[in-house]
Amino acid sequence: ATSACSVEKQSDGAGSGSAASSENCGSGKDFLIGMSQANNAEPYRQVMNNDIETAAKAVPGFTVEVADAAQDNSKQVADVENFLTQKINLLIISPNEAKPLTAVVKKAYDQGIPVIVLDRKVEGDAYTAFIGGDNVAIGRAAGEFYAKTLLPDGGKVIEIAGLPGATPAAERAQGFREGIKSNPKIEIIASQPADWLRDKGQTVADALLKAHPDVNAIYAHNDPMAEGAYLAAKSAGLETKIKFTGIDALPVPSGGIKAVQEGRLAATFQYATGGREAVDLAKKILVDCSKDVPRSTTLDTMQVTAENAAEAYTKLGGV
Amino acid sequence: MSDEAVVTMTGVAKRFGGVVALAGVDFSVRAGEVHALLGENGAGKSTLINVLSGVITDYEGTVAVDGSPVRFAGPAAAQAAGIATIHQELDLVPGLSVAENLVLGREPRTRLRTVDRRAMLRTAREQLGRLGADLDPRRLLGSLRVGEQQLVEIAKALLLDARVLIMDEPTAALADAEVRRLFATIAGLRREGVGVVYISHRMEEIEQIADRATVLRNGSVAGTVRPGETDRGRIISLMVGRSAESLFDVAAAPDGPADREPLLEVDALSVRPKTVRPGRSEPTGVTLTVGAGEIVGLAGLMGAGRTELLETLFGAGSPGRRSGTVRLGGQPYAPRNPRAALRSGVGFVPEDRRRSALVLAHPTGRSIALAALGSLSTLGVVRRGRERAAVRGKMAELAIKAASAAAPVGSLSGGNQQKVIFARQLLVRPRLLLLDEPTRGVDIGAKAEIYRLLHRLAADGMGILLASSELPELLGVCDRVVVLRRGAVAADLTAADSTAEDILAAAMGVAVAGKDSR
Amino acid sequence: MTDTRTPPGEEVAPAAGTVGLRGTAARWVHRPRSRRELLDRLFAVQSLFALVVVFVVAIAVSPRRGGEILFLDGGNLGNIVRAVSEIGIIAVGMTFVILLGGIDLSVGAILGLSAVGTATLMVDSGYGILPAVVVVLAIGLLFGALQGYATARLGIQSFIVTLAGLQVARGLARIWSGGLGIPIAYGDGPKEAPPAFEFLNGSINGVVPVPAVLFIAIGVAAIVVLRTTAFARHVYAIGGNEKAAKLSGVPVTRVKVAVFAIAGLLAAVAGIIHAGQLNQGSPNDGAGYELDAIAAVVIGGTSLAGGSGSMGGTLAGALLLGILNNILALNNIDANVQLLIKGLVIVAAAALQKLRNTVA
Amino acid sequence: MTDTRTPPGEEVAPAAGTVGLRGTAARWVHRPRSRRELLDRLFAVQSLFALVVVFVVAIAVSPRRGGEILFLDGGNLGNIVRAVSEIGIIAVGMTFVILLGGIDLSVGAILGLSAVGTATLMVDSGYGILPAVVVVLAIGLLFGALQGYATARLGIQSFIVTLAGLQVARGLARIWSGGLGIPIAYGDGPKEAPPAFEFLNGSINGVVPVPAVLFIAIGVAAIVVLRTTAFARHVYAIGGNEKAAKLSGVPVTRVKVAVFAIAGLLAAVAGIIHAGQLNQGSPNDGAGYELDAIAAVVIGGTSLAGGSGSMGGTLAGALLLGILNNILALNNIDANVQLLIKGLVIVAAAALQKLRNTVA
Ligand SMILES: Nc1ncnc2c1ncn2[C@@H]1O[C@H](COP(=O)(O)OP(=O)(O)OP(=O)(O)O)[C@@H](O)[C@H]1O
Ligand SMILES: Nc1ncnc2c1ncn2[C@@H]1O[C@H](COP(=O)(O)OP(=O)(O)OP(=O)(O)O)[C@@H](O)[C@H]1O
Ligand SMILES: [Mg+2]
Ligand SMILES: [Mg+2]
Repeated sequence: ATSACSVEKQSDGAGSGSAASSENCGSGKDFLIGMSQANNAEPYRQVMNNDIETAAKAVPGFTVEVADAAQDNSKQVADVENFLTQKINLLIISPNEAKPLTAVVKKAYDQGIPVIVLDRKVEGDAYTAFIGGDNVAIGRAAGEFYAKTLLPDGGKVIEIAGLPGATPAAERAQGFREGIKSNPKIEIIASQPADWLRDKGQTVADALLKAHPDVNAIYAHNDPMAEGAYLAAKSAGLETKIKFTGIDALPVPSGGIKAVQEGRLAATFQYATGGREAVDLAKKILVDCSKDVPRSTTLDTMQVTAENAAEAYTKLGGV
Repeated sequence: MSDEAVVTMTGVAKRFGGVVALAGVDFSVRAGEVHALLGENGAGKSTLINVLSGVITDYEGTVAVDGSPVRFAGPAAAQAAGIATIHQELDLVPGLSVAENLVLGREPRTRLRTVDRRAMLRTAREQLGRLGADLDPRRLLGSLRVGEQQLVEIAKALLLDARVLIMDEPTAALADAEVRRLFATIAGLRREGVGVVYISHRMEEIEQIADRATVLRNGSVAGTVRPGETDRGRIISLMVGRSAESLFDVAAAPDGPADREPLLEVDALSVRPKTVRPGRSEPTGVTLTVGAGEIVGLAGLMGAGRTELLETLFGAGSPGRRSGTVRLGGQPYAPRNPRAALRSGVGFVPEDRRRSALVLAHPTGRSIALAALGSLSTLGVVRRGRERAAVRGKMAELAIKAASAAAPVGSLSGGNQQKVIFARQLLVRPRLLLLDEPTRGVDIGAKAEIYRLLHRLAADGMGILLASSELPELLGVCDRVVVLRRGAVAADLTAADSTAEDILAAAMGVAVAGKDSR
Repeated sequence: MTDTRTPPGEEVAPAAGTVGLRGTAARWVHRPRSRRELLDRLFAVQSLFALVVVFVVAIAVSPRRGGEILFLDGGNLGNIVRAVSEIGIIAVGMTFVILLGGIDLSVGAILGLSAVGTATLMVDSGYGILPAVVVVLAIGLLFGALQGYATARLGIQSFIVTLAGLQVARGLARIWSGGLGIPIAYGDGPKEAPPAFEFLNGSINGVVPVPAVLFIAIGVAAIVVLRTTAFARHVYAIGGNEKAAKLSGVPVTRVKVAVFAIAGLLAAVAGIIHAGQLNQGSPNDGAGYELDAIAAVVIGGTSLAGGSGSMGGTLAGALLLGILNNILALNNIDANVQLLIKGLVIVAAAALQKLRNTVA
Repeated sequence: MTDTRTPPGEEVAPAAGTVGLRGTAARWVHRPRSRRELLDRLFAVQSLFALVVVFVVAIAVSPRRGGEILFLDGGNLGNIVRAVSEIGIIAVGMTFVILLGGIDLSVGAILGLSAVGTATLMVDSGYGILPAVVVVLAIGLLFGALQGYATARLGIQSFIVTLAGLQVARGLARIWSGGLGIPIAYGDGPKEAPPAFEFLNGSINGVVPVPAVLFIAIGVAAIVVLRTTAFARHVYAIGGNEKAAKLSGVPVTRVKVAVFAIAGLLAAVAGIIHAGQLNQGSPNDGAGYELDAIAAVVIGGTSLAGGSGSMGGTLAGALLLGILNNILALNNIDANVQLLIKGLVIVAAAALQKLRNTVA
């Protein structure tokens, strides 16, 4: 049961369910679902959109409209407000940041609109359900992989971090450090941000590899940066000496699973988009009129290595 | 007039890099006198008054007001000390109204510290009225003609109620009537005890109004004279440093064959612009011819449409419908843009050199070669050797004074800048040369050189159409003078048997008996 | 002596026949006085005209639900103004800068810095609202003034100065905040901000959002300043012809410093509002706002060359962009297609603008 | 008559004493001719000078390993040039645009569009290298030319046109790619790109990376073009005084269109290299590259006002930025502090630039 689809139910205290009105549910009706996305420019979020749209197509009566906040908290607030003006039946939101979106999500929820929060929680409990991965856990999983499998005898690790200021970057860093604790011979010798970007990952790794050619592995906060680091190592002739790992494992051609399959990355750790799960939940709320939906679903990560890459790709819906 | 000097400058020196603009000049202005500053282009006149008006702050020597030495930190400080300046280049803000320009930096305030518009407009009307300028102070400055802007500039300086008023070529863009009114104003100021510094290249003006004249030559004082009582030749020789006769051996227009081959034939040319720009007099039914080897003058009052006609002939006029026919060398000629005009062998020297013709920071040599690059390059690559030779040739031919061909055009004196534009046009070997006020702001020596050049070009068979506001120039240089009035031809006169009065009469629409007046 | 150039039937200031006009106070009436001026006036409201067009189109294409035009919904209109309020306030400052002939690329980053400052001071340092606001405004003002000084005194083009300023402000914001957004919780305890600060999130009579009110108030104040003060004349003059302004005794350096200081100050105001609206001060916020603000200014008819333009146009331009964003979103236009449409609208607005200049 | 204004010891065109100077040809030699010109020459290499300074500082502060200066490591130097090659190539096009008196904000987005195009055409549409490259270059050229046309003909400022163009190009890239990067796998099968394309990832003799070679080649070609062609003279003339250029018969519209087309073309070249270097065409790549390119141009001494500057300066400016980025990363400087340092270096370079203009 390592699948990301496995749902871990955590009926936490506020489980009285949603304030969503039930008159508006039932089969055979049309539903407008607003999907407020933080930033389409991140591949992970684009895949999330795609997952939601694909899954929604399979549900008769569902129409999903996606709004892109382009990484701007204010714009995302406006996007949600516009959805409210349009009188959507359900809101799925993947917040850019927690606090700034809390108020507007509450506003929607208080208007009786079921709200499914994806990937990043908002504060308080004014939402119907949360579905997301646990970045600390993912970082920890990666760290444990380093400690036990990748560098059992210890070694030097370079970290290529996400955008400074982004929560996932902080959490993936933190989890990783927890994970490698079990193996004190693993040492993080340098950490530089590359803003989630492949090209920046390459440039940053260029310099870091110069300063530390004896490094054993590079831990990148996402797959594109890991790939960038790989390219840098390749041009330095170090690509076989160094192991690379990423995070995200998107089941798309440009994603990390393919990179593992093709031998560039040693491993990647799935950060599930939760898109399909969200639509399932929406179906339960809107079509099945279910009042009892899980309040919080933490999506497992899946470790993708050469052994299971091909299988993981199809399993996660890759084409 | 008292003998007490209001402003005294002693040993003022200033250099720009390697160029010595002023080499220890003594100069003073007394209350109630008009003190003229004379000199060739580049003699240092503007530099001297820039020191006096606080524009240049890093100079050597001393400036004293009422006997006590001062050192102005900037233009505002000089103004506060009672020194107002009308600068050579028009320095006004096109986006503000006339009134706003007049009070800029000294806006009248209401009790709420906001601008008092009533007071502003009242002042503006008063000031413009003093100059007899018939302008609505609310008009945007940018919509005014150059001459009108010059009047605003003058009014603005008068507004300062200064004790010393500096005028650097205030009449360069003015026609006769305005000049006369300006002189009346100057006379009034002088009675009120204002000291006036007056710079002009027009000797008649100096003789008319100046009490004293200081002649600068190469940054030093060559002498101070009383213009009314001194022979003009002596003043000129002070300016140029040699006898004046050699300058003015410009033979009157060489008489060519009476029936020259017509080069440019304009027949009933009219332009109906797509968008009407106020203040422009587009050509309306203009008919004229310029023969090969002929110099034809274009006369008219301010805004008569000379510039517009030349621009139209060069393909640079207002876009719009044109009617009538123009033939060049017998072929139909209707250039869509300046490029086409140049290709057909027509050159144009525009009237506003800084705005329309030059990039002041670019090297002189490149500026000269710009229009002729096509013939100086092979497959788009400029042939340096050829370019250098061509530039060198033209610089020598026109006696352009520059430190080198690499010196920025902006470092040349006004007259030499004008010659650079000439050189550029001549390099394309035009058949027809259109000139718009080519001697504006050019000193007397350089003017003579330009006239000689024009005659030489004409003798080589070039046709020249010359617009000018200086009647002596038109009568002295041209074979014929075409007078424009509101865009139409008012008269077509033979220069040899016409007088300034004839031209003026035609320009103002007064019929003159016995002349070919329309 | 009559002025034959003036079309008949119009009041003309009595022309001066002789010297001494004193006393013949010409009345300065506020009516159009010639066909040209009429055209001018008409085009002066050109951005307003464009705004109305976009508004009408928005109504026409607005989705309806049960006969109700969603776009016209009171809440929606409030949302629009609230959503543009920050960009709008920045654009007011940007208008001054652009009129001056400059540009300010740093305002978005200053907004981020100010939002962080507001949150940190109130939450971490326990400042009251007033001290926090004052300190943040002072920082914005100072940052802007420094940039103005660099432009005016070192003579470096403002594009470069503020491009560098952008990076510096962003770097400072990240360092100050430790890289993460500082959430603002309200209450009286430690690490809590005064609850009164939440008023930025409220609305007056439950209809008009407070940020919208602030935006409009600042906009109107700016219109008045631009119309009535000598300072504004000096800004136009420097933008139109800096040398002339200098020769006229306009204190060029001082005006430039003041203008960039105003831009910084208003960016700080926007940053405070931003923090209030989002209950958080995030160091990465405001990225790219400068370009939106510039677009609003240009759509509003102010020339990037400096010296000509109006504040009313800027307000109209900001609202136009807000309506555009809103109606595209209401109709669920694909985000990528939205990019295309917005690009084309900006060019169209600028072209319209150009048309005006050619005619006038 | 001698001209006393000319410093002694210099050749001068003989002044006209009498009529008829024809024949007295003054020699126009190409040596430094006065202290002033000497200063000019010295400062002309000012950006080179700054580059050397930064280079030396980098050596001084470089981390060492066993006595070896890491910064000077052959591979590291190669990496630096490779890393700046895309920005550098864009900056070459930007130099033309800025010399013309314009600005191009769209180049980063065109890079993204081109990278997507390259990948899509080769991987999805099965194009060979040459057809794919030609199509992508044509797209970049056309996009730039269109922007040039809008600026030249509609007379809209290039800032606005290209700001809109940025959005349009980005939107197109996202639509074309479906929002996700298109990975480039090499091989002969379907959905695979010709393996030869991987040469962009290689290096010559295992030392000099191919993108670096391309950058240097393009840079040198641009230097030659700018020094020798009539086209370049026209660019300078338009940037210096457009009206004067027009009256001198310079085909202004054509030159403008050509310049923006060149900028678009070079952005497309950079996009192809980008795709090759990263084995992927991602629609979001290249964001903000335009600002880096502008910074390189300005540090290189080209004035944003147009009409003055040099291509050599731009190359030096790009390398300077690359070295700066590299040495900051080699020393593991905090990313936020990096932002501050870069901002200050840009201002310092511009101030140095200004100093030059004041002295000269
Ligand atoms: N900013 C400057 N930089 C370099 N050289 C200058 C500058 N200003 C003036 N010069 C030089 O100083 C000398 C004096 O110039 P100035 O403008 O005072 O002449 P002028 O007598 O006013 O001439 P004109 O009659 O043409 O107006 C000239 O040789 C000119 O080239
Ligand atoms: N209101 C205006 N709008 C646009 N261009 C103008 C305006 N007024 C004048 N111009 C242009 O400015 C230039 C100089 O005009 P100026 O006032 O010197 O007229 P002028 O040369 O005395 O008269 P003429 O038309 O006879 O040449 C000309 O090119 C003229 O067309
Ligand atoms: Mg002068
Ligand atoms: Mg004229």
